[in-house]
Amino acid sequence: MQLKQSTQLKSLLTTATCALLGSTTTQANELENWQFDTALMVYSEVDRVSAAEAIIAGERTYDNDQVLNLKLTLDALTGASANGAVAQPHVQTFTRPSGKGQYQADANTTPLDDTFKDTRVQLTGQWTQPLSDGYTWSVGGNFSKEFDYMSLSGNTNIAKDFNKKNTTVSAGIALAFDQIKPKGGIPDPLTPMIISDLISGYDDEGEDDDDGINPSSIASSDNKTTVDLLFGVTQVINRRMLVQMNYSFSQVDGYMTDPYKILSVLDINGISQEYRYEKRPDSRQKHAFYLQTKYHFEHSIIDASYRFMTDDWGINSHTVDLRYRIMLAGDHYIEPHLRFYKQAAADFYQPFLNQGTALPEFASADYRIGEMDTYTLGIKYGMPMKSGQKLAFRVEYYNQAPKNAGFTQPGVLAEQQIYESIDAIIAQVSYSF
Amino acid sequence: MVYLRALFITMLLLTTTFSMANSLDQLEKKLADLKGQVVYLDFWASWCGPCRKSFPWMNEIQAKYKDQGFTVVSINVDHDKTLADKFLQEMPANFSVIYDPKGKIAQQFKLKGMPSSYLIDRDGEIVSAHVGFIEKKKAIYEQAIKQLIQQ
Amino acid sequence: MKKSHLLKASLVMLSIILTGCSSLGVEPWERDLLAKDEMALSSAPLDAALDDHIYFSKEASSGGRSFGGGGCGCN
Amino acid sequence: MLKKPSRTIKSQPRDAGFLICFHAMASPCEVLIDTDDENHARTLGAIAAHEAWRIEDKFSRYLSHSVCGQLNANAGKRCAIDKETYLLLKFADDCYQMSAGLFDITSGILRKAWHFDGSDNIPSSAQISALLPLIGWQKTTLTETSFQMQQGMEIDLGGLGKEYAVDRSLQLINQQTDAPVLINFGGDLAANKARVIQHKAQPWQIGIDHPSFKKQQVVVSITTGAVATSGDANRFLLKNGKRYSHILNVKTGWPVDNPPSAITVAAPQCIQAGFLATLALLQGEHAESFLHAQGIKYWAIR
Repeated sequence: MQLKQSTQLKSLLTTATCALLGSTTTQANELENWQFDTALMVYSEVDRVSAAEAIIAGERTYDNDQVLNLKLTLDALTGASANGAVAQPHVQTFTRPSGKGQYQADANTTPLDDTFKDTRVQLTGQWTQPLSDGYTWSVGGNFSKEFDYMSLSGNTNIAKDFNKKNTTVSAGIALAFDQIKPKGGIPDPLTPMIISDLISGYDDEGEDDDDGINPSSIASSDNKTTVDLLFGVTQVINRRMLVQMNYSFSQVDGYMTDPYKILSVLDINGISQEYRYEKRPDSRQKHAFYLQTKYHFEHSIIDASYRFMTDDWGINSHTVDLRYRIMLAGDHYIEPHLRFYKQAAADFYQPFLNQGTALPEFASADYRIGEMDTYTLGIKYGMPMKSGQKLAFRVEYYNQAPKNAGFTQPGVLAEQQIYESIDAIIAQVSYSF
Repeated sequence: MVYLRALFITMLLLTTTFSMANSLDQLEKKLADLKGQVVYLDFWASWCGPCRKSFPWMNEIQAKYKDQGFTVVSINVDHDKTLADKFLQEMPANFSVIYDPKGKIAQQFKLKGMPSSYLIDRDGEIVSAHVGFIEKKKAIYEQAIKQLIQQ
Repeated sequence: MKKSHLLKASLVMLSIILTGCSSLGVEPWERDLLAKDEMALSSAPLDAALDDHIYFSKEASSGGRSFGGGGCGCN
Repeated sequence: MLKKPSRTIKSQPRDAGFLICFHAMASPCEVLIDTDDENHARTLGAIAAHEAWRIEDKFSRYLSHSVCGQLNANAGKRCAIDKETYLLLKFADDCYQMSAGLFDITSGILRKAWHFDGSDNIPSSAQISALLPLIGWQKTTLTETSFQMQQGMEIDLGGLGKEYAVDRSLQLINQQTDAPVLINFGGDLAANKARVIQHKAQPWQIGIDHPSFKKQQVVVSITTGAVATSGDANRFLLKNGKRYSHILNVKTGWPVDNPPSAITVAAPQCIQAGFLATLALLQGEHAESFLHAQGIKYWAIR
């Protein structure tokens, strides 16, 4: 019978006593009440934008079934994105958003602005509280900050269960205030981008100056407000199936123009003469109808949703999302994912402006409000860990194919690809503990 | 042939009624055996979160008031008994469990939610019930039991 | 008094929906499958948040499921 | 069942503060609180008393409805346990491992053969070997929610319960006060900080009585930390001039040779001191050298 060595006995005894009396009892217990979900995602477009996003979310359930959710999101974005100008058979030169320095686009390529480097921090909190008679009340807030953007919002929601909790009706409202402070200021909409003839000392690739003021700037910042209303009904159909129907209305007022986006002004031969800053309306009303259902088969679950969105900018869109979770032995699962999205162009979308015609009231060549079809193909694999933690991996392929919404491409532009499709890969790891 | 078929149907009817009544019979027998005792009848399932929280407490009150003529009887309503057994491996019960996979007892009691608990006095009458298990109400639940025991 | 009519009408509508639904559903003890985490309507909220962020910054639609995306200057 | 002394709490002023007295776990218990506020002292004393009584009710093996009583009554079956019981049993498990099997809470069953009443009533080898199969912590299964031992086995947390109560009570009191406090449950004690007497920090001076035949007293001074005492006091057998200590070797079922009649050990927590004191006694005549080798502060009475 060998007794443990002296130092070992003492330290073993200390450890054992800590476990029993818990020198950090209260803290340990508090942490036990929290459930944490974390995720790390990388998004990468071929030759364009790359983004990384990390989320940590904590959920704590209190004795009376109140739930507190806190979430911290960090993301970083780098790379180049289309500035709105069309490709040309010659090299094009653009002024950087800061107004200082220039960058160029090669002949026959979609002009990309490579100044985008952004990081965002977002904090979200939500408190959910059951009230009497089947009512549940929830209130939350959100704060997000980028170097050129700030958003602040609050929401509240009330839900009531009927019919043995088989039917839930809910209504909610959210208010948001967003402020944009673009690099170089807010450019005067629809005015030409001033491109200095000076061969400046700034190099094409390098960082541009944060303090620069774009000569086209009319203000340093602008803002918008959003009011969202949401009404929903959730219905249990049977032991295996439930359905949710939502209607949401959104009213946005204020600055919705993208200060970094421009339009090419083309002559009748399709040659670009100048570039003008885009301009969007300062009000937008959106209606969205959302239907989701889940069905539990013996060893699999199907999750299907459809959304129809329409707004007074003339954008109509259809989204279909399908996930099919196949349960494997030992609580492992694989989940293929399919998503289709189709949108019509905004009324004021146009891929370029024509020289010699009157300027429209609003114009944007941002492909994101143009006509497009997209699809996503993905697969997720999830597995439990030894002591209850969960690990999951997800890989998705995203394809975006902008379409010509009926614009003829004059002269040399006929040869150019102005609706370039985007391919992206999304990879994600999630861990819950 | 006709005779055989009739026999077959009778057999079928007998077996189905027997298996359907099974869990109810078990409960009836259990409650008859416990006549004269205060019974805390609890409906639970492996998938029900608050049920998990109630188990340590039910073990505790069972131990505490056992000597004074008090028993906890639980009804498991899992469709699949193996899930209930898995739950019991993690969350052992020091009280008896009646399996009601078809929800026959649950139906009889017209449960309003899960878990549901009933207090039955020494005469076998249900005197109170509550739905859900809320940590903060433990003292209230216990008070009701204590009162009934002392009656 | 228009308002009260409207209110009445919507109440009637609601009750129709509710009675229509009352034949649907399950008993409280039959929620074994519905109680699973993976049967929650938002069973993977982080995946949904990440997806919303991507699609919000790449497409012109948002919202529907819950309060619309946003909180970023990506669109 | 033993008739319990009534559960009352008495308080009286004493040097720099108040002394609160009550009876728990078959021992006189004291809480010394250096404060001018008698109500505050009483509140703190009541916290200690209720914690001691709670632990006694929950873990005494003499009470059939206690956790121990239930586990013993249901030996052979898998029993549900709560978190606190798990933590205590886990600590007992750690003690078993650390002592290489010498410290074993299932050894109490040997009482069925040994009656340490001062007589010469030595059990036969057969009596003891009949009990040995029922001893052995390694035969039990402990999980976070359940405990199972073999039929016929028994556990006894008596060797840890009082010390645990001291630590727990001091912990609870510390959440309520900054005042210097000394807790003494039947000779197992712990203090949270030095007392201040005439603006000077002073250690607590404690005389520990050993009601052994030698009538010796150990005087211990501590500022913070705990001391616990283990000894055979009046519990021994004498036959043919040989003294049979009540310290039994679980492996053989027989008393260890020549242990000190009492050992007091100092440690940061009372439950550590209690375990070390018992473990030292189990070393028999090597008790002192064992503690010395481990670098542990102790007072031994031979």
